[in-house]
Parts: sequence; C-alpha cells; structure tokens
Amino acid sequence: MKVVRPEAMSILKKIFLVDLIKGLLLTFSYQRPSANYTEQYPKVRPKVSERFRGAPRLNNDPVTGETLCIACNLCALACPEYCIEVGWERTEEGKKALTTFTFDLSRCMFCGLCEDACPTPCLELTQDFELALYGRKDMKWDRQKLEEGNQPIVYTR
Amino acid sequence: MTETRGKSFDMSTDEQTLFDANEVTVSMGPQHPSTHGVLQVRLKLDGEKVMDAECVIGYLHRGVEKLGENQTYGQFVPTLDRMDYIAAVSNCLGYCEAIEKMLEVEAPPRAQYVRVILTELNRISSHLLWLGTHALDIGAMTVFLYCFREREEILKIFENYCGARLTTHVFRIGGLQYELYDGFEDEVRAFVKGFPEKVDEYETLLTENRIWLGRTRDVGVLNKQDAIDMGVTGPCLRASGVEWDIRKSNPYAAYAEFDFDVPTGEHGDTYDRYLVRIEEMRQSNRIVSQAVEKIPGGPIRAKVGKIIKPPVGDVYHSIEAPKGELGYYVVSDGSTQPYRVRVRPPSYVNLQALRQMVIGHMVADVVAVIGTLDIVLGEIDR
Amino acid sequence: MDFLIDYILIPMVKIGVVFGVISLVVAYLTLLERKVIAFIQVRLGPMRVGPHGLLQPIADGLKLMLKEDIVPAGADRLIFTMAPIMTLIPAFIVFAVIPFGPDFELFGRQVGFFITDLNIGVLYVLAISSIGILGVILGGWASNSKYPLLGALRSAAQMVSYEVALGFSIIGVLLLAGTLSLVEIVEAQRDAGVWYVFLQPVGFVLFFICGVAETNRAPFDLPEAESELVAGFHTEYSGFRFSLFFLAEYASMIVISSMAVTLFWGGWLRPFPGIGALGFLDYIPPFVWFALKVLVFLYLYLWFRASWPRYRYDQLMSLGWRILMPIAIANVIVTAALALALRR
Amino acid sequence: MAEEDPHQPPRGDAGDAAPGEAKPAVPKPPPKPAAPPKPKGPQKEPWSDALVEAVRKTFPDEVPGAYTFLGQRNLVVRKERVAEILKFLRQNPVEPFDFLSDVTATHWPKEEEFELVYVLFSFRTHGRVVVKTRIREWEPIDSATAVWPGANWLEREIYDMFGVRFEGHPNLKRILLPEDWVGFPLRKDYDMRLQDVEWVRKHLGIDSGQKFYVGKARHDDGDQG
Repeated sequence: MKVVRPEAMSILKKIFLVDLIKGLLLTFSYQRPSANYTEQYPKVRPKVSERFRGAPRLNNDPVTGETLCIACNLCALACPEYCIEVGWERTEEGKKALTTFTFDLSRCMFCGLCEDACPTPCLELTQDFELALYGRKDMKWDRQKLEEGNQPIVYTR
Repeated sequence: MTETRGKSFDMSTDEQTLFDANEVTVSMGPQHPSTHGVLQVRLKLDGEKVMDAECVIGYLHRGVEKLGENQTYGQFVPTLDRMDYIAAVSNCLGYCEAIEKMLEVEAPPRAQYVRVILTELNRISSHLLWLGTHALDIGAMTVFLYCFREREEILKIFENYCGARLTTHVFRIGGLQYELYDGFEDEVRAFVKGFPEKVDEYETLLTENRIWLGRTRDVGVLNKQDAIDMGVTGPCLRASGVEWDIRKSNPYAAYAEFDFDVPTGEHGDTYDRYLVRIEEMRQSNRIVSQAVEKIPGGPIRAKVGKIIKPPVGDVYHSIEAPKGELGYYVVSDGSTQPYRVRVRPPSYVNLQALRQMVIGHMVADVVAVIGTLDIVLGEIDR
Repeated sequence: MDFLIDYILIPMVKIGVVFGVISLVVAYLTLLERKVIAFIQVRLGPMRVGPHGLLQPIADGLKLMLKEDIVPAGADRLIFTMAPIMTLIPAFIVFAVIPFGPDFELFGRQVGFFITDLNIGVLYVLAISSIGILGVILGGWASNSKYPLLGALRSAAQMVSYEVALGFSIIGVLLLAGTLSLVEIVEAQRDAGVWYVFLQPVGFVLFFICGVAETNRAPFDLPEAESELVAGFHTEYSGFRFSLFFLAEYASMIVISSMAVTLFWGGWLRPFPGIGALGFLDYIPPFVWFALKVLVFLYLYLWFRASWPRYRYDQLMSLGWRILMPIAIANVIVTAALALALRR
Repeated sequence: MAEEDPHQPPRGDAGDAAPGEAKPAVPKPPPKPAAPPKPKGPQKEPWSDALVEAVRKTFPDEVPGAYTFLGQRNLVVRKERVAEILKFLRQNPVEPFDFLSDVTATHWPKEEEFELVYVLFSFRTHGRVVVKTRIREWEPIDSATAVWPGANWLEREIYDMFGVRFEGHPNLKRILLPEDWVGFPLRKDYDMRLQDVEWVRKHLGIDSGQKFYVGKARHDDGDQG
C-alpha cells in the first residue's frame, strides 16, 4: 500500500493561505477550557492504578500482627539487581523465622519480580510513588520501615 | 564511517576548494535540544551547509548485553525495557518470543492476543512520541502536546494492566503474568474509537502546511538501494519503497490473524517517512480494534518451569519494533543464564544512514533528519 | 515657566509613564504568551506564583536579576556587555513617536497622548528599530561561540532582507496619507472615514509578515531556533543580560503591533470612524481602542507561534526576496497609479 | 537456604557457566542416565537444498557444515573467504539474501575462538540464513562492508566489544566505548564489574567505587555509597 501524498493546492487556496489558516482554526478551538488536560499534581492527587508497582511493603497478618514472611529468600533470588537481603534464624522447632529484611530502594527498578516470586502475600509493591529522598543512605529500607510502609512527605502546594 | 554513497559533495570543484577555509566544525550534542538524547553529531559546516557529519555515540552505554550474560533468562527481561524505553513492550515481546522459540513452547492464544494489543498500542505511543518530537524539532510545538495527550491514554492502559507506564516489564517468558483487568476491553475500545480523528488533527496541522512541506519534502532522501545497503529497517526502509514488514513476512505472535496494510513510500524523503508513520498509526489502530473484539479465553501462560533452561544452541528471532527490525540472537549453553544475548537494535543501524542523508543539506535539515530517523539513544548505546 | 512645563516637565512625566507602562506590559506579555500557548496546547501554564500565576513575571524578573552573570571565557567583554543594551534601548525609544490617543486636556493644558510627534515619525521608527539588530549581531559575535555566531549571521541576513519589504509595504499608506507623521496618519484615516487596511489590504498583510520576521518571532524565529541553534544569539547569555534581550524582543513585538494599528487599523480610532450611527462607541476612550487592537496583534503573534512550524533559512530568504518583495513593489505601483487616477 | 531456591543462578564465574560449587544448582551432565530426558529438546538436523548445493559448488572447500536448528538455517563456513561467500549469497539466483540484518560475535574462551555470526534476510522468500564462522583470537577476518556498507557500525561494535579485527573496514575504531579504553568488555574473561579504572580516574576524575571488584567476580555488594 503506497501512501498518498496530498495533491498540490490550487493557486487560490495558496494565495489565501488556506493550509495555514486550517491549522490556526484547530489550535484556536482547543483553547476552550474543557479541552484542558493538565493535572495539578501536588494539589490534586493522581489516581494510581491498583497494580501500580511502587514502594515495597512487608505485610503483617492483620489478625495476629505477625509477619507473613517465611524467610524463604525467593525474592532475593528473583531480584535482577540483587537489592534484597533476607536474614533469618532457626526457631526452636527448626523453622525459619525472619530477623532482618533489607531492601535497597536506590537500586530497585520496580520490575515486580520479587512480588511474583513471593509465595505468601507478604512482599508487595504498593501504590506509593513519592520516593524522593535527600540522601542515598535513607534509600536502604530496613524491616521496620518496610512493615510500616512509606510515609511520603505530603506537599500541600 | 568514511564511505560516501548517494548524495555527496564533490570536493574537487573549484568552488568547494575556494571555500574550504571557511569550514567550521560544530559539535551538535551531546547536550542539544534536538538530538533526542545524548547523541553527538560533529558537523563540518560551510556557512549553514553541511559538508560532513560524524556521529559519536556511546554516552549511554550500560552494557546491556553483558548484563544479560550474568542474569537468568527471566531476570533479564526488565533490563531490556531500558533499551528502547519508548517501546518497552516490543523489546519485551522480542526477547520472550526468542526464548520461547528455544524452549519450543508457545504462548497460549489469549496471551498472544493480549501481546498483539499491547504491542500495537505501544507502537502507536512510540510513533506519537516520534511525531511530537519531530514536529517540535521543526518548530511546530503544539503537535507535541497533542501527541502526548493521546500517548497518556495509552500509558494509562499500560499502568492499569501491568502497574508501570514506561518500563513496563509486561510479558514473561511463556505468556503473561497479569490477567486482564476489568474494563480493559472498554478502555482499549474507547481509545481505538477516538484515535483516528486525533490523527486527522495532526494531519490538519502538518500534512498540507506549506512550511511543513518545505521543511520535509526532498530532505534527507534515502533511495531504495542505499536503504537496503545500509541495513535501514522499519518505517525508514518502507518510506524508501521496500515493502517489508516482519509482521507480514514472518508473522509472530498472532499477527497472521489480522488484516492490515503495510504502508510504503516512494521518494524516501522525510515527508514520506512522515506519511508512512502516520499511516502506520492508523493501521496499528486497525489491528487493535480487530484484536480487542475477539480475545480468546483460556490460560495466559504456557507451562514453563520456574527454572528456565533452554537447550544448548542458538537462535535469532526478530520482530517489527516501532523503529525497525529488533532482533535477538541468544546463545544458550544449557545453563540458567544465557551464554550470549545479542540485541540487534534498529535505531543503531538506522543511524548509520544519517551521514549520507544530511550531507549537502543545511543545519536545520540535520535536525529534521535526526528526528525522522526516530532514534532512541537508550537502544543505540545499550 | 510655560517653556519649562511644555518642554521639560510634561515630556519627562510622559517618558516616565510610557516607560513604566511599557515595561509592565512587556513583563505581562511574557505571562500572556505562556498562558495563551498553554491553553492552545491543552495545558494550564504557570499556576503557582500568585492566583493563576499572575505574579509569575515578577518572580521571573527577580530570578533573572539575582542570577549569576556569566561572561564566557574568550568572549569580547566590552561588546558582550554592551550588546543587550544596544538591543534594548532602540526597542524602547521607538515608543517616543507612537500615538496612543488623541490630544486631551489636563489642568487646562492641551497635552498630546504621545511623547512627541515627529514629522518623520515613520522613518524614525524604521531607522531606530533597525539599530536593534546591531546588538543581536554583536552579541552573537562577541560570545565567541559557534551557535551564537550562526544565530547572529542568520538574523543579520534576515533583518536586511525583510527591512526592505517592510519599507515598501508602508509606502502605500504614506501615499494615501501624504505625511510621515504617525499622528497625522491616524488623523488622515479619521478624515477619510475609513481605516487604511481596507484600502491597503495587501500592504497590511505584507507589513505584518515582515514585522513578524523583523522581530524574530515564529515562524521566522531562525536566529534563536531553539531546536537547531540551542538558543541562537543569546546562547551564552545568562541572568540579567539575557533578560534584556528578552525584554527587547517583546518590546519590539509591541512596536510592530502598534505600528500596524497606527498605520492600518486607525490607531486610536473606533471602528468605522466615518459612520455616525456607531457614535455610541465613542464612549469607550480612544486609548482603550488602541490597546485592544494592539492586544489582538500580540495574540496573533502567539497564535502563530503555537500553530506553525519554522521556516528554514533559505526558504525564509526566498520568501522575502522572491515573493514578498515583488508583491510589495507591485502594491506600491498600483496604489500610486490609483491614487493619481482618483485625484484627477 | 539452598534447598528452596530454584532461582539460584550460578553466581560463580560467569565465564563458562559451570557453577562448580557445592550447591546443587545446575548439574550439567545429568548424573543419572535414566529414562528419556536426554534426546528431548531440539536437535541439529542436516540441511541440504538447492541453496546449499549452489554454495558448495562455488566454494567446494569453504562450507564444512549446513544444518537447521529450531527452523533456523545455519551455514558454517571457513573464515578465509567469508566476504566472498556473503557476496555470493547476496547475489545467488536461488535465493538472494539481499539484506544483512546483523553481524555479531560470541566468545568461546575454551577453544580460544570467536564465532562470527552473519544474519541474512531475503526479500524474495522472506527466509533467513545464519552464516557462522570461527576465528582464533587476534586473527583478522575480511570485512563485509564491501558487500553491505551497513555492516560498518556492526563490525565496529564487534571490534569494540571483542577486539576482532576486520580487514578492509573503512573506519575500524571503537564506537560505543571511548577511544582510549583498555579491554574488550564482551569477552568472557572480562568480568561484569571490571572496568578501565585508569580511564575513569583520568577522564572523570573520580575513583570508581567498583575498583574494589577488579578481578573479583562476586555479586555480593558492599556499601558502595
């Protein structure tokens, strides 16, 4: 299929700048306020989709308050950037229990592979997206921060 | 590169030697508003006329191929999104299909359809970004914002589907990770329905505009033979008159089941490339509108083990990315990590043609030609 | 005493008022530009500084003044410093002859609504506005950098070519009015009972096209084409010096708009000054008519910028010399012949 | 830990991908020669048709192998007359491969060899053929730029990444890496963390944090800050 070039304009159309005026009319019509597309971000919070892959969180059991993590280390192995470190110890019954969990957010690329790998509903990428910080040091999230979830600074204007 | 084909300057004439002393070398980029990233073009100018051009690339080199050798097959996928970040879905599709080919599995039909829909939406969004920036380079700044408005709708669909807008990591080897969300079809249908008239709007602003015609017609001409010789692919090749689209010639995913045309140009100039891409957006829209009506049911992921270990051997698989032929050459040694992953980046090969396209033109045309090649530096430098 | 008041005090006050108002208008023209283009592009434009961004120009001005003033190594310091001033001053002193309204009475004294009424006002405007280009060329040259140099070369060529066509496009009006004074041109339109745009449509279109090119605005903004030459002649300028170039550009936009209004659209006159039935329009002060008309032209500038691509350098030249020039000359000849024929 | 991690990648020397660790991650030769897992999987099948005949006829000693693998046609040729074979493939009447899709290379350190791979495409039949040839380290090979000028940058990239020299190439210099970079990153003996520390120090004026990793193929990272 050959693309069709528009035919050459007639002299009359050329003299009266029809091609240019067509463009002008289109841009003029878009000035109506209803066509506006801007979101006033800090003032109006954007609605992020449910599946959004944002700040990580370690979920606790809502009833008992204990962590859902079984320290299987699958997330750490799935991570392409090797940014997760899971620490555990054996309990008396010989089961694994989570002690520390470090998530290096500065290297995370939010691919969601850790979330996919997690066999329990523990590790989750939440809808928090305001992750800017003043230092790289703060980007390493420990277990406490991961369980509390991100507390972004809310800008009002 | 030193060989000069096609349009070039005869440096031996008296007129040229007379003005040799006036040549000035201008470094366009790596920080320049319209080199689309960190491309540097060293221009040799005689007044405003380009006598020679040399591309300097590699400012964004991250060693993607090396990274691939050190990650498992599945882990490498999100890294690929960072190559052509405008068309991350296409990158993902090509790689997943290459590995599926090695594993001899095929994604289930439902996954194939969703792949087609998302990839074509991605093609539209990539072309929209191209149109916006190309028009902005030539000075029509409003088209840019209009294009981004429509692109935003597509990105919203991506975000709703997989949770990310740009670096989507949308497919997995063997099919899909995410089931379609409620309302996916309706959102896609709404977009498909409204999109053609938006394309008409861009065309109102540009196609017949005398300034646009003057800036694009007969600028950066690449004839058929040169285009083939230089390895140019995608819309640039088709605008030169070669009817080759991998979606038609070697159908992958579910493309064989859809009805669409492959637009080709005739003159191989910037204006033809513009028309071809505009038409491609309409055709992609057509594919999406067909696909969304008949998404089959069934599973979304073929049975692929948690550990992906393709057999020893190598495979080359290529797809039609928005920029051209995106090829993956994967060598497996039977372990969980690829022995070698080679990406054939379309922009990288297309950019080679820049030199012969700009020689003899003016500085302003260099900007137009860079824009019309539709390069993404993340893919060129990898 | 009268001498002091007439020739020192009143002009001084007028200069102060005009300078102040024009500076303010220029500042808010930048906001207008951002807002108009934003709305065309389905955006909102500046919204944060003040309600709907109304204080944005002031914030911008403060920012530019406080910014570091960088003179690039290897630049010609003196010329680099002088160039923005050389562009700004002509852009502002042109307003000396622009008539904003008719004479009015103040404390029993007849005062003109203009700083001065030169009998060669049109020539004065043309002459002074071409000086501004000197600053652009020198600024580009003195930066000792390649992009500014290219920008300066472009603007030099562009100005020279379009200056000629601009001059020719006005001659039709001058033939009709028989005077070079801007005030008398407006009065001639009042006496004729019709704006000259209806007698000189071709002349007006030519004038405005050339005017847009003269002020380096889209689609002729080649000297600063940001996608090609980064920022053209003011690439190396920063801070306050950059803002001077910026102000000068917007001031020249107002000059060209005012000239178009004065020469072709009846200056401060209300629409259809010859038709008595529309007398009620006289209740709107003449100055407001003038301002409204100028605003329309400023809007046109912005509208063009938002809608059209940019010409290429060689296309610009061929448009100027091969299309606009012949039409302008033909227009002069036809006007002269008609004027001669009708006067008999 | 080890018993539960199916995703365990062989994190040792990436070079030959043999884990060689105590962890039972990827046993390469399956110790139990049990039922039929071995023959499963795609096999190389000999390929012979008019095209191979034509190539073999013109270059009797140059084409030691022709096989298909997963539907992909592979032509193994000797390195001496690669450019000529490519030219023949481009112009042959049976199936003209007029388009060069890709040129790339793979490093096989055990054999001290590089495998060069040319991927050709035919507009007439929409078929592909992969031409492979092997060269020893530092051995030059003919450039394909005479046949396809588009091979220019592709070969430059191979030179940049593997150090393969192409004879007759018009402008063989580094393309993605800086001109004065030392080392060829895509060789298997070049570790992922390795870099030209000298270059970084000289041109960027920083001591790269990764210098601690030079020569140490380890994925665990300390605090690099």
